[in-house]
Amino acid sequence: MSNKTSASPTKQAAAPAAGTAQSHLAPINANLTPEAKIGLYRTMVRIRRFEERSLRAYQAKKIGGFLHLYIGQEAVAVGCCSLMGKHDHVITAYRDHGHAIAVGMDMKPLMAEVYGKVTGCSKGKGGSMHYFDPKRNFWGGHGIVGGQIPLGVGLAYGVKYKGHKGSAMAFMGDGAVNQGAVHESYNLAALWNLPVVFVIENNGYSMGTSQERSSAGFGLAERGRAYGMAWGVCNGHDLYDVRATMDKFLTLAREESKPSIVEIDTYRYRGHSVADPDKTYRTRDEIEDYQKNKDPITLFQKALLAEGILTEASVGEIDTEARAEAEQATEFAEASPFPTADDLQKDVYWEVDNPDQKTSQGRIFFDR
Amino acid sequence: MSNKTSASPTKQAAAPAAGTAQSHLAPINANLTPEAKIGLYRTMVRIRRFEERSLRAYQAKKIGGFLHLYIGQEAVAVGCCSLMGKHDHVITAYRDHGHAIAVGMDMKPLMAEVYGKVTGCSKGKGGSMHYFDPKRNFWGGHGIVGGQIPLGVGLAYGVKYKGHKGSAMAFMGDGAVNQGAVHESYNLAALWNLPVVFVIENNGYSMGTSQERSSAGFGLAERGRAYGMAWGVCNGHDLYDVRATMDKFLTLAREESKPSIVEIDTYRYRGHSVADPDKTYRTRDEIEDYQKNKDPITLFQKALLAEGILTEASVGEIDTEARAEAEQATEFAEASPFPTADDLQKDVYWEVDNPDQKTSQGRIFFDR
Amino acid sequence: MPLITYREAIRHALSEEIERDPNVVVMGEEVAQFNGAYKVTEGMLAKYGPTRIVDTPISEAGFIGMGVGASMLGVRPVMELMFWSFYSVAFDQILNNAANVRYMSGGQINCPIVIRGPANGGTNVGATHSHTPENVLANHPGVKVVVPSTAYDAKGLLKTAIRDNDPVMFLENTILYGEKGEVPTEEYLIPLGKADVKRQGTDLTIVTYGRSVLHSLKAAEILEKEHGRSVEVVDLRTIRPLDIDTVLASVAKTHRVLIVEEQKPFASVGSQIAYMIQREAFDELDGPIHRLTTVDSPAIYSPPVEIEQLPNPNRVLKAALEALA
Amino acid sequence: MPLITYREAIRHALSEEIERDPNVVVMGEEVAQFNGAYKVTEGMLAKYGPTRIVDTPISEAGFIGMGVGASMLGVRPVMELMFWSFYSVAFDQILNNAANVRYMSGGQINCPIVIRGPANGGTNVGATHSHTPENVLANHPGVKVVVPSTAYDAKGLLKTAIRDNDPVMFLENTILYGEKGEVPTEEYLIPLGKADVKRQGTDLTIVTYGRSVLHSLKAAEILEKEHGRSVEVVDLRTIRPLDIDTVLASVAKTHRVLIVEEQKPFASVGSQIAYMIQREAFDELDGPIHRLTTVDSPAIYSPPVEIEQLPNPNRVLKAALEALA
Ligand SMILES: Cc1ncc(C[n+]2csc(CCOP(=O)(O)OP(=O)(O)O)c2C)c(N)n1
Ligand SMILES: Cc1ncc(C[n+]2csc(CCOP(=O)(O)OP(=O)(O)O)c2C)c(N)n1
Ligand SMILES: [Mg+2]
Ligand SMILES: [Mg+2]
Repeated sequence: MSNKTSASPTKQAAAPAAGTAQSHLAPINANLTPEAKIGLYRTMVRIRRFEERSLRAYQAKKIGGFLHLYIGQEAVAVGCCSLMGKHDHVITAYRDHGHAIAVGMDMKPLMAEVYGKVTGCSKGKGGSMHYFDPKRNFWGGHGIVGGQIPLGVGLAYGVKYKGHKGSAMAFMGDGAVNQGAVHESYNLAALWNLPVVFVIENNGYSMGTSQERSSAGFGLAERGRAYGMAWGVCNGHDLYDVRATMDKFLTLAREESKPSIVEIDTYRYRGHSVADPDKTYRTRDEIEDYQKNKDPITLFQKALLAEGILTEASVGEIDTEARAEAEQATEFAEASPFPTADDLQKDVYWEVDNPDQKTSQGRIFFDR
Repeated sequence: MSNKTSASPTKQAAAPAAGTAQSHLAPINANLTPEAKIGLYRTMVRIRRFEERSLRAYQAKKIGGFLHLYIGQEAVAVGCCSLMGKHDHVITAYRDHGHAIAVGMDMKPLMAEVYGKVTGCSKGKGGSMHYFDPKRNFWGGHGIVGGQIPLGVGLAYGVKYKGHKGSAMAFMGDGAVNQGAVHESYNLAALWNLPVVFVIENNGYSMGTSQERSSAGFGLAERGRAYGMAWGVCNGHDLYDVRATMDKFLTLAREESKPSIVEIDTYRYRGHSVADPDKTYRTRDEIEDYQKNKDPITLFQKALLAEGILTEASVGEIDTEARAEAEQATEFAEASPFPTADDLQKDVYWEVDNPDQKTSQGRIFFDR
Repeated sequence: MPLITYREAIRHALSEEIERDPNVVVMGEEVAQFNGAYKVTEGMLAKYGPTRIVDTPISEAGFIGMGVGASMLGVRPVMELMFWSFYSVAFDQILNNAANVRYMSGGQINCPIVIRGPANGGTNVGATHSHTPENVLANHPGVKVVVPSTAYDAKGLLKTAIRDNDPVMFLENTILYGEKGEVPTEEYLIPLGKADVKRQGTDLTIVTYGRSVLHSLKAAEILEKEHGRSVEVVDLRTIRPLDIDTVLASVAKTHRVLIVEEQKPFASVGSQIAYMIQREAFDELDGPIHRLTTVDSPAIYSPPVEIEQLPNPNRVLKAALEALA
Repeated sequence: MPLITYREAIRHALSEEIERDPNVVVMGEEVAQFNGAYKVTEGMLAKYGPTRIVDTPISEAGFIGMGVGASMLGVRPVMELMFWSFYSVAFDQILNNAANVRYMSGGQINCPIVIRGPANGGTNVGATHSHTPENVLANHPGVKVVVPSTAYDAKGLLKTAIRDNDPVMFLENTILYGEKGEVPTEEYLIPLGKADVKRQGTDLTIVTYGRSVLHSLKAAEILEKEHGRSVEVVDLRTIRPLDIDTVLASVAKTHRVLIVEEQKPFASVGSQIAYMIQREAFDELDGPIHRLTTVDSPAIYSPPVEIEQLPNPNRVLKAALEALA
C-alpha cells in the first residue's frame, strides 16, 4: 500500500497564486511610517537572534524538552501580529517564540521560561511550547497538534459575544490541518460567522512528512471552500505580502464577522525541533535555496534599503542591539531561580490561588 | 449570536443534481431479472414491516433504550447493499435495521436483539443500535455519531491489504459529517487511495437540527473536493437511482481503489428515535409530502407495476408475507430467554471466550 | 418547600444564573429549538433567546473547545453534552485544554466553564452511551467534578459550579431527571467539596454518590427494618474537591465501610476512596473496605440484565451484609 | 546474553513478528521515512518496505480507528502513538470501538490490534505530553494494558501482545528507550498478566511497574545497605490482566506495602491495587498501604522540578521508610 497521493507534488501552490509584486503598495503597507517599518524589521531580527541564542543554550543543555525554532518563518508572525488592535487575539501551536515576540513580549521572561525559571512568562511551568501573555491578547503556545484551533474559535466567539469589533488569529502548521478538531472548528466558524482567521503556516513539512504525504487534495486553505468560507494564500517570505493579505481577511473578520482560512507559504531552516537530525526528508539544497533566496529578513532588509529607510549602518546596529538583548535575556534567565517543589500545586486551580475568594471545601489535591 | 448560516436553505441540493430520469436504464438496473427486481422490492417491504412491528413492540414496552426507525429511507440501504459482492463491506450508524435486513440478516435474531434476548444477533448485548453480521460483511451498527467512519476506512484498508477487489461502504447521517473523525477519514482515504465509499444518508435532520443549522457550505458530499476525492449525489427515494449512482462509485473503488463520497437524498418519517416527539422542528405538511409523493416503496412499486413485473395481487402477497415474517420474528423474540448475569462477562475478551487458546494469566475482571 | 424534579432543579439553576450574569451562555446539541434531548432546557430558548441558549452541530471537540476558548475571555459557557459518554470525542479539549491551560500559562488564565450532562447506565443504551467518567475526569488536576444525587443538591451545586472560576464537570443522571425532591424557592448555594450524610447510622458507613445514593438509602432501610442494622449513608456529592473528612468521621463511628458506585471497578473513584480510608483511618477499620460497583464488562443492552449489572438496592443489600459479616 | 537497549528490544519484537506473520503492519506518525520520532522503528522501512511500515498523517482518531477496522478483517496493526498522550484525540476510537465492538456484537468480532508508544513524564515536555493513561485504559473492560520496565520484558511482552487476539495497549517510556538489558537471541514470549519479582525481600513489598521499577530497585538497594531493611520489588508488568496473586503472596511475606507509580494519584492504578490488597489480605497488613505517586498537578516543564514531581529513588526511599516506620 503506497502512501503516495495521486494528487499533488510537494507544496503544490494553492490557487489563487500569491501576487506579491504589488503588496508594498497596499495601503496597509504604503501608509506605514519609516519608524514603523524599521520596527517590523527589528522585530524579525530580534526573533531570530533570540532563537539563535536559545539554540546555543539548548546545546549547552540549559534547556529541557523540546525547542521548536521558528527561524525562516519570522515574517509570518511579525506580519500578522503587527496588524493587531485592542480586540484582536492570537493563539498558536508549540512553535511560538515568533508570535510571542511579535505581540510584544519581552525577551527576558521568554528566555527564563525555556530555562525553566520562576521568572519565566509561565513561571517555568510551560516551557518553550507554552508561552502566554493574555494581557497582550496572546493565548499560547499549545502542544497538541490542532488542539488550539477550537480555542481560537472560542476567542472569536468571545469577541463577538462581548460585542467587540475584533478578531482571533488561530495559527497552525500544514500538518495540523488533518486533525478532526480543525475541521469541526472550520464548520463552527463558518456556520456562526465568527471573526476568526485560521492561519496555516505552511512550511512544507510536519516533522519529516511533506505536505503531499499528509494532505490529500490541492490547497490547504482551499478546504475552506467546503464550508463556504473565504480563503487566500500568501507569500510568507515577504512581510508586505503577509500584511496585505492578512489585512484583507482581518477586515473581513472585524467588519463583517466572517471567518477565513489563509495559507502562508513559508519554510523552517532548522529541524522540526532541535533534536530532529533533519537529514532524512529534505535536501541540503532545498534548505539553502530558501536561506539564500527567500529569507524573510534579508528580503525585507533589501526592500527597506531600496526604500532608503534602512542603511547598512542601521542594519548593523539593529542586529547588534538584538544580539545584546538576547544576551541580556540569557543572563537574566541564568541568574533567575528555579521554581521549587512548593510551586508544583500553584496555578492549578484559580480558587487555590485566590484563597480569600475560596468557596469550595474539601481536599483538592491528593497524596502530598 | 445567531445560529443561522448565511450559506444555504434547508437541504440545498448539492450539484451535480441527481438525474434520476434515466437510472432505470443503467445496465446495473436494466440487466436485473424480474425476480431480482421483485427481490429488491420485497426487501424494502420487509424492512418497513419489521420496523413497524418493532415500533409496536416498543410501544408495548418490550424494547428498551432507543429505537431509531429507518422508515422512509429503505431504498438507500437496499439499493446500496444489493450491489455487494464477496469483498464488499458495510458499516453504519445506529439507524441500522435497514442495512441489516438489506445484507440478508434474518428478522428473528434482529427482533430478538431489540427484545434483549440471548437469541438476538448480538446476544442481547447490543440492542437496536448494534446489529452485526460479519459473515455477511456487515460490521454494525454504531452509536457514536461519526465514530464508525474510521472503522469503515479500516475495512477498506483491510480489503486492499489482503489484495481483494472489493470495497467498504461507510454510512453516516447528515449530522455526522461535522465530526472530526469523519474528516480525518476523508483525508486518509483520499491520500492512500482506499476503496471506500462514504455514503451520507441525508434525511435533512440530525435529531431536531436541520442541515442548514449544522453544516456550513453547500453540499455535504461536495466536501470531498477539498480532498481531491470523487463525489456524487443521488435520489434516495428512487431505488434505481441509488443503484445506478452507487454502482459507479463502487466500481471506482473496486477497479481503481479510489474513494468517494455519495450523498443520498432521503427522509425519515418518524422522529429521530421513537422517544422523539418530533413536533418542534418540522411540519406535518413536510412529512406528508414525502410520504405521499416520494415514498421509496410506493415509487418502486409503481415502477414495477408499470414494467409489468409486479401485479396488484403480488404486491398484496409480498406485503402479507412480510407482515407474517415480522410477526413470527416477534413470536420468536417473545419466546426466547434473556441472557443472565452470567453472560455479562462473556464476549468481552476473545481470550476469555476461547480458554483452550488462552495465553494470558492473572485476573482480567475485577470485583465480581 | 415545593417538590420539583431533578430536571427542573437544573433548569432553575441555569435560568437563575442566566438572569444573574450576562456572561452565562447555555450551549449544546439540541438544547435550544428541540428543548433539550432530555428536556432539561425546555422553554429556555423561548425565554432567553438564541444568544443565551445556543444549538450546536454534532462537533463536541469543536464546540467544547470553543467554549473553553470563550471562557478564557470571560464568557461563562455552560456546555451540555447530550451524554457525558460523548466526552470521548472531546477528551483532548477537556483534559488537555480546560484542565491544563491555567498551569501551562503559570496561572495567567482561568477557564470558568461548566460541562454538564447525564453520565449513567441503566437506560439500555449500550456500551458506548453508558460511561461514568468521574474517575477519569477527577484523575486530572485542574478540573472539579460534581455528581449530585437529588434535586436539591443538583440546583445548589450547579449554581455554585457556574460561579466557580475553574472548569467544573457536572455529571447528571437521566434516570434521576424525573425524581422529585424538595427545593426551596429562595436562592441557595451548596459549596463544592462538601459531602452530605443522607442517613445517620452506627454499624456501617456506605460511601456513595449519584444515583447509587438512592439504592443505598433503600438498602439501608431494609437493613434497619429486616436486619436491625444501622447504616450511615454518606453522599460525596463532589468528587473533586473531596470531603474526605466527613467520610473519615463516619468511619470512626462505624468502623466498617462499603463503597457503592456506578463505576467500572478498575481504578474507580471508589478505589481512591478505599485507598484514602485505609491510609488515613487504618486503625479504625474492623475489617476490609468493601466495594460494590457495576459488574466489570461493557454496558449490556438487555434491559433486565443491565439492572443486575448496575448497583441496585438488592445488590447493595447483599454487599452490605457481607461488609457487616 | 547480549546487552541491548529497550528501544532495540522493541524493534526486534516488531521485526520478528513482521517476519513471522504477513498480517502484521507497523503504522504511525513518522515511523517509516523519519525512522521513528524516538527511533524505535529505525531501519525498518528500508528492510520491510512501505506496505509493512506505514507513515500516517497527524490524524490519530482517523488512523487508529482505521487500524481497528482493519483488525476486524484480520490485519494485525501495531499502531505507534508518538506519545501515548495523544490518545486524547483518539479516545473514542480506542475505548469505544476497540474496547467495545466485540461485546456489542455478541462476540462476533475481535480486534487484534496493538497500540504502542511512550507514556511517561520526565522529559520536560509539559502537561499535555506527559500523560500516563494506564489507569484510564485499564478502567475499560475489553482492552489489555502492558507497561514493561526492561528490555527483556518489553520484547517478550510485545511479541505476545502482537499475537494476542484482543486489543492490547502497550505503554513504553522514552527515558527507558536507552536503558540496556540482557535479552536472549533465541525467541521467547512472556505471557501477559504475569508479574515479576524483580527483587526478593522480607520487610516491605513495593508494588510497582514501568520506570518506577528502576527507582524502586535503587531505593531498595539503599534501604538494604544503609538501613538494613529487606525490600521486595514486584514489577506488575501487565496492568490488565493483573497478577494480583503474586502481589498477595509478597504481602503475606512482608506485611507492609508501598505502591510506587508514575500516575497522578486520584483513581490511579495504585489505588486499585491498594483496594484489592486490603480487601483480599486485610489480616496480613501490619499497617496501612502507602503509595508514592507523581505530585498531583499537571506535569511541570521546569526540568529540576519535574524530577521532584515524579517518583525518583529519593522519594521512594523516603516513602519506604515511612511505610516501614
Ligand atoms: C495530536 C498530536 N499528534 C502528534 C503530535 C507530535 N507532533 C508535534 S509537532 C508535529 C508536526 C506538526 O507539523 P506542522 O503542523 O506542519 O507544524 P510545524 O512543526 O511545521 O510548525 C507532530 C507530529 C502532537 N504534538 N500532537
Ligand atoms: C458523538 C455523538 N454526539 C451526539 C450523539 C447523539 N446523537 C445520536 S444520533 C444524533 C443525530 C445524528 O443525525 P444524523 O447524522 O443526521 O443521522 P440520522 O439520525 O438522521 O440518521 C445525535 C446528535 C451521539 N450518539 N454521538
Ligand atoms: Mg509544517
Ligand atoms: Mg440525518
